[in-house]
Amino acid sequence: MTLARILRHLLRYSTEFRLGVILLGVVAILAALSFASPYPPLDVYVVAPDVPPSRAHVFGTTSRGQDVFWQLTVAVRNTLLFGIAVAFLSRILSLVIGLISGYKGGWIDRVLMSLNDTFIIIPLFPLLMLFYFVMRDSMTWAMLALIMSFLGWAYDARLIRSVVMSLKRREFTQTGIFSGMTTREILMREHMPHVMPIVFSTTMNNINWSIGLEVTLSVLGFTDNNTPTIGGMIFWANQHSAMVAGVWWWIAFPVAVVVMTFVGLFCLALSMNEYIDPRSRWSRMSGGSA
Amino acid sequence: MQSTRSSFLVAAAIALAFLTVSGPAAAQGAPSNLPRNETLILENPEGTVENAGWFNIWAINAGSQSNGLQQVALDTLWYIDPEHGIDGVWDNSLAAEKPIYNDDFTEMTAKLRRGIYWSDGVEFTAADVIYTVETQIKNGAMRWSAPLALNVAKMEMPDPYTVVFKLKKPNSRFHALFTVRWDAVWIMPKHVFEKVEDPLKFDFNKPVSLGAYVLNSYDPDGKWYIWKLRDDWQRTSLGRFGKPGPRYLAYVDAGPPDKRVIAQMKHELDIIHDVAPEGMFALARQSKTSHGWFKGFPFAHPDPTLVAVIFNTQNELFKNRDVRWALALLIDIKAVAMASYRGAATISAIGVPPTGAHQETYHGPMQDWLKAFEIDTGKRKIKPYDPTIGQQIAEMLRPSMGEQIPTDPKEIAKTFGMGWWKPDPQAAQELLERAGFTKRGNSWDTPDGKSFSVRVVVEGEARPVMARAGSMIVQQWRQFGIDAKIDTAQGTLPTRRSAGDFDTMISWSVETWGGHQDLSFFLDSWHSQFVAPPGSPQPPRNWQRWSNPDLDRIIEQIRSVAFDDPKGIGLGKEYIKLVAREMPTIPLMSYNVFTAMDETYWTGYPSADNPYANPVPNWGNSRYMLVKLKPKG
Amino acid sequence: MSAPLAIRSTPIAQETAPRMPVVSVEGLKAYYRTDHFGVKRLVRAVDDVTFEVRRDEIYGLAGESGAGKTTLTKTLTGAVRPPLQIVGGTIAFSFLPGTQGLHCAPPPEVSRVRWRHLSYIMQGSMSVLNPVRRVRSSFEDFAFRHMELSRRGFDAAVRAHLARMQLEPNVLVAYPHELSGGMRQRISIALATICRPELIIADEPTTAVDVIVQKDVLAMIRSSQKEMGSSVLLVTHDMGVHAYLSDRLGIMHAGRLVEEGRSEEILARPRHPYTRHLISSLLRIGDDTPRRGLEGSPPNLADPPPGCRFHPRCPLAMDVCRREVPPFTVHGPDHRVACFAVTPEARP
Amino acid sequence: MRGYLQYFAKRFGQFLLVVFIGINLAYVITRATPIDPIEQSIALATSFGNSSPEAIDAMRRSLRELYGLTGTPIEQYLIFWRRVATADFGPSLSAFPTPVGALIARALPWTIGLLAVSTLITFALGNLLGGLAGYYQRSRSLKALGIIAIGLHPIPYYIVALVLLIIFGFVWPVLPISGGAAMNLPQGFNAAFLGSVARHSILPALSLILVGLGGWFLGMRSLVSNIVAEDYVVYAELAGVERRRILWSYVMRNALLPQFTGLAMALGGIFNGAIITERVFGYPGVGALLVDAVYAGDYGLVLGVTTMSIVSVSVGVLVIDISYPLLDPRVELK
Repeated sequence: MTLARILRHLLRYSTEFRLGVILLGVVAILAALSFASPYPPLDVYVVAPDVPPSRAHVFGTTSRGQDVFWQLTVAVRNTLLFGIAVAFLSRILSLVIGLISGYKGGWIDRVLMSLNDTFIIIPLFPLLMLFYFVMRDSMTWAMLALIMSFLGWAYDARLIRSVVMSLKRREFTQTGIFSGMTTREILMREHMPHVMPIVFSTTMNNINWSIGLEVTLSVLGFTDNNTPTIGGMIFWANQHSAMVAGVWWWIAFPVAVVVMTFVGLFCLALSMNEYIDPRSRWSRMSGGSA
Repeated sequence: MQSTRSSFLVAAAIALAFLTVSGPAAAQGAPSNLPRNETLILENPEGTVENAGWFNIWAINAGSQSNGLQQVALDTLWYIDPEHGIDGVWDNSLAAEKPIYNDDFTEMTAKLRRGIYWSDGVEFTAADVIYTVETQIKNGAMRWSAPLALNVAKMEMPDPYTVVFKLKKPNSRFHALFTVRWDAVWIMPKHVFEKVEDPLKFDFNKPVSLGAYVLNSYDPDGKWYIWKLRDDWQRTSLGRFGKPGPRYLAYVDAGPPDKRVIAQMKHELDIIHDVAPEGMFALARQSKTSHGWFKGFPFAHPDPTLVAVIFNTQNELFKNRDVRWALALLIDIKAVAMASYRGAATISAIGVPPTGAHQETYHGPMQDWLKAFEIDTGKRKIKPYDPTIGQQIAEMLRPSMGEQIPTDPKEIAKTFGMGWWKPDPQAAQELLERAGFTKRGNSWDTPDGKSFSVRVVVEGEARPVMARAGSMIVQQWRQFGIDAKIDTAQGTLPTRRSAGDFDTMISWSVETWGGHQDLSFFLDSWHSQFVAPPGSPQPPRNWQRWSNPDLDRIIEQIRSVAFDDPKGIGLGKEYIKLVAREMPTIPLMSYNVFTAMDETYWTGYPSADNPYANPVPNWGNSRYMLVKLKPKG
Repeated sequence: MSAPLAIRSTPIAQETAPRMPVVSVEGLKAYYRTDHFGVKRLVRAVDDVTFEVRRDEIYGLAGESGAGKTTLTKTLTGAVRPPLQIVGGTIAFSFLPGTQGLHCAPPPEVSRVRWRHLSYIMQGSMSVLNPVRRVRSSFEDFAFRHMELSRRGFDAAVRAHLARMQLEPNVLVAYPHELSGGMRQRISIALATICRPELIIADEPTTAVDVIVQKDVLAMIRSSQKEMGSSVLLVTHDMGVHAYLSDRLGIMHAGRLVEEGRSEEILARPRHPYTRHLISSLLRIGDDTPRRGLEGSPPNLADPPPGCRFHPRCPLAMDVCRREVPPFTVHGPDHRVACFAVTPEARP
Repeated sequence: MRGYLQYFAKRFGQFLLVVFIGINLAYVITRATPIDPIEQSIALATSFGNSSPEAIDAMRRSLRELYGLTGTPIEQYLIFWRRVATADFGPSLSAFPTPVGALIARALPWTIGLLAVSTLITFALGNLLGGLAGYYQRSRSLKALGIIAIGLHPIPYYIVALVLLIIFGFVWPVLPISGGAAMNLPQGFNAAFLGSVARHSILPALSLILVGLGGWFLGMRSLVSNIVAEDYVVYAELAGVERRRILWSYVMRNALLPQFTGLAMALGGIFNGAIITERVFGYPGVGALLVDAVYAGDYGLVLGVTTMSIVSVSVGVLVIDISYPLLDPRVELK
């Protein structure tokens, strides 16, 4: 079953998946709209400040004289791009390590996995904060993405490994070996199709993870705020005491959108897991021992 | 399903537990067990004090300073009020009279008050003063060791109430060391410290107090300190002004701005040190009892501190005056005032803060010179000064703020400042071109053909208004075609500032006494003798690392005239004219602090109408407000 | 019978005649309705099956895997969870009067009956013991509430029972993973028999164990059955096992019963072609290597072939077989066959 | 028993590796920090007051030797490891001469208390409800809980904390939003203080719990929905073992094992949460301490806190790992 077909099925039959697609769809549309934004994203005092949501400004305006809606579109775009970048890079790491250690086993596996567990266990937030203070203004959006993907591969590598381990015992692997395929071929031709779904769901979770950290870091002012992101918006809102000043729309809408994103991504991951976990499927098929 | 039900019982139980402990609203602000109407709760902007149990202020940064220690427990010879003072700007505190210098300023005599006692009943005498100086000279790494060691040759004590300082070299400002402007050399209790073998490792807990209050209790986690009025408060220097109102003072970590506002709305925080303008507005809107230094807009107290765009004049690009001026002419101060303070800024075109006595002394008298002032763009001469900008800001705000905005021009000048340079992109372009810069398409190239990019360093969260001013200026430069970027330094600012690791920076290199016209407080450190070579750390406060022979001449002359000598004003004006021509920093506005005071329990706070003291609660000078505070009703 | 066990057969058992059935199944239909991500399927796992298990007999149910044996046992034991559904038919237990089977009996009844009157030896008994509990607690969980005994009394009873089963008492303190497969199997049999139930359903009790163990496991079932006079429904594809144990034998194919009769009768003179195939493939007890001879595999029950479900593989298939479902015809006492090809007269 | 020893040895080795890598990472990064503690101190000492330039230079010289920022990198590295070994991180630079150890010791109880309580509640509640939801799959209320869990689980700590802050600090101000206890209460085991501590810890704990709950809930739910299909559960049901017994001793008990190892994996993340939460709620724990230390460029303190957190998190993991066999008798064979 190819990933595409799986997705089609999920879309048709899984409520979570549909919900996720809808939520993310909205978010994606927002992000896309950013290209139509009438205001340069970094400029302040381009509109009247502190205007509550109205026909002119759907989500109101900030105390910095920015239109929340248009600011949000750019912020969402950057935040999503960030998450995707991190996910993509860390995917490469976790795939390579997961496949190799899962398939090779032996001491390679042991070494890789203990390294892996180390990265899972170490509390990353202190490290990230240190990184920020080392990098200062060279801690750009891209730099942060790089660092986070370097830190964020471990958990998923473990998952992928476990999948491969189970695949190894299936006979097609054996036949593959007998028919003299190389490790690479077996991994690519035989295992990839089975690994893809889990990669998909871990990607969703990983995007969540990285966006979560990005938001947190930038809200605390630990990132380069020349790139507007959702965290950055909330950061500026706090800087202007938006909460107590009653400019609730400046915090409410970014939070709402970011929550939509999180829940959306998570739903996708969840439904995919439901789908690929053979046992849960099996137990659906025949509620009990068949 | 039984089990489900039971599980919900569990959940419910936990929820219940939460609510029971939650009980009535009680944030940290309210000391549960002190008479609230006898307690004044102030914010200590230091936040949480990690080393809470350390009170030895003479060891550098070992513990807290503004947790009440320097405000109400310590004392020294003189105070200069940044405002007008209770009876005059100058106050003889532990000293009985002003400092007495000999003709060549190589000797200073201080006469001390009698009948001042430490909180443990020991009398304060010249011996304490001498011990303070000797101990710090002896131990190199104490807070004031260096300046004392550099100045003091020897001391004499003709009688227990007189100290004679023999100086190593002439210094007409030696007394400044013992004159409180925020802080000064605090006097040590000889009878306590002489018993400890290493004064650097001594925590001085619990502190013996020379001020009107003694430590009552403190939080080992460093979030609050509570001080209690001494029964023998008459035997302290503050006693001259009558009994202080509050019996208890609580200096607390009030958390981030939002929480401070919330706390004061709940009347659990009487004095907020500073909040974002919006916070102040919210308070003014929602809490009838809260007000700022100005009863209405712009609320904030202008500190005698001049916020400016500081160039790193050792950076090739900014060595050229034309470039500095060009960048100045690209700033629309009105927009900056809006962006940073929402208009609640007091602007200044010249190199002294528009606060305290300075507007009468400097800004006012120099208006005519400024109006006439010309700069040559190479193509033409222009008069950059626009005296009406303060006025314009007022008009701009009037629609939204209504009658809060004064109409009397004098009031407007006091509130929003007088004039500033009017934006003139044309002139800027001419100046840049004369400096060898070239405009390609929409962006500028430096003389050596690189794209003209300027990083503007701001501290960030710690000083939000400056961060905002910075981002507005960046925007204005960007729109002119300069590749300008904001650079938030957060905690690294002090290091980068002294290392000269910046192109431009929003900070301050001008601080004055405020109440007194003498400028030596900051100006002396601008002398070229102190400018560090690129790369090596620059001592405060000449962060712009700017040196100029004319400036050196002015500084040397100031050193040779007495503190109160009116000649000082003339020299001050010369300095102002010089920096106006040279523009080593672009002065923007005074550092206005949104100190919010709540009158639910206390009245009689200092204010623009009754400017007898500085309400900003981390200043040593803020102690004077205590004697004027009266319990409400 | 000098066993310390307090349990004697219940009043119901008392007044019923010796030959009266312990359970009689009437036209039972049990289907799977699955819908996984849109793939809708209706599997006719058990389709119109009728038979009875009499008192004090071992009734064998034979047929290759996928014939619906397991589903049948599930319905009998009341393990009917979606997607499995009882579409029609009745199951009458002697000890559970007035109900149509466990799946529709009131819960208190069900828990009264289970293990006390009806116990179960599950397929793959390797994994039927909770891996993180000691064997003793399994015995307590399963049997304690049924035998009105003090903890100590119960303990003694369990030990006595184990002894009768030639099991060391120290298995009680072991964890399942510490025991060999055969050991676990025998323990599960001990577990199934400790309450001396009227009916024991044994589903492939010997598939997962090696030949040696098989032998004494079978012996064990036989002896405890004889000793307790209870009935056993023995479900396995292994004709050898049936030859060794079963009194009567029912052959299932593709969800239907195709032949039924005394074991020796059927083993000696199988009528239904499918039965013949099974027998011919019988080599010796314990051997369950893939059968040769008959090609093709059991039909897909999602859409079974019309008429006789065996006809695609049947050497004797005729037109009628493709159209109609063959009815049972009687071939001497207790012997019935559902096939058009074999008539009572026809003697091969 | 030998099996157990091997198992233990493996776990312990992993523990050492984690600590080693983690601490080195921290050390390297910290060393690269641009902040110069000397300048930081001087800036603090002179930011407001009067001070003459020559004086500053003198101050700079004396501070440098006072702080002992001397020696080659290698020397410093070795010194550092000796300090880790002896758990003595020398004096804090931002609170000189107070030892870093003292500062951490002051903050640690708060964080540990907060974490222990919230983690316990989260783990217990999440697994309880999740297990029930997996067992009684038809229960409406539990389905609803599942949806809530899905909604809350992916949201980062900061957002949840912020929302709680807004709700309980501002919209409906019934709970203290900052500090660890009310003012002017002597610390100690007296009802007033403990009560106040409890009250102040509600919001921080709640934010940790709300975020954490979902993960355990969902994990446990799917685990249980698999385990109910296991032979030994089905068999027990067919044997008519009481549902309660099946639920607790068969389903929950067995599903809990993987969750327990999951807890070990999660500790690091939970600690991150604590840092953020402490910062949002001004809670006097190590998280807040760390942030302050980083701002102040206090090498000693930053290293101390980071090392301490890495070590204690790994210890937590180790404890879970080595106590695991007590729960799962099979582990010795692994």
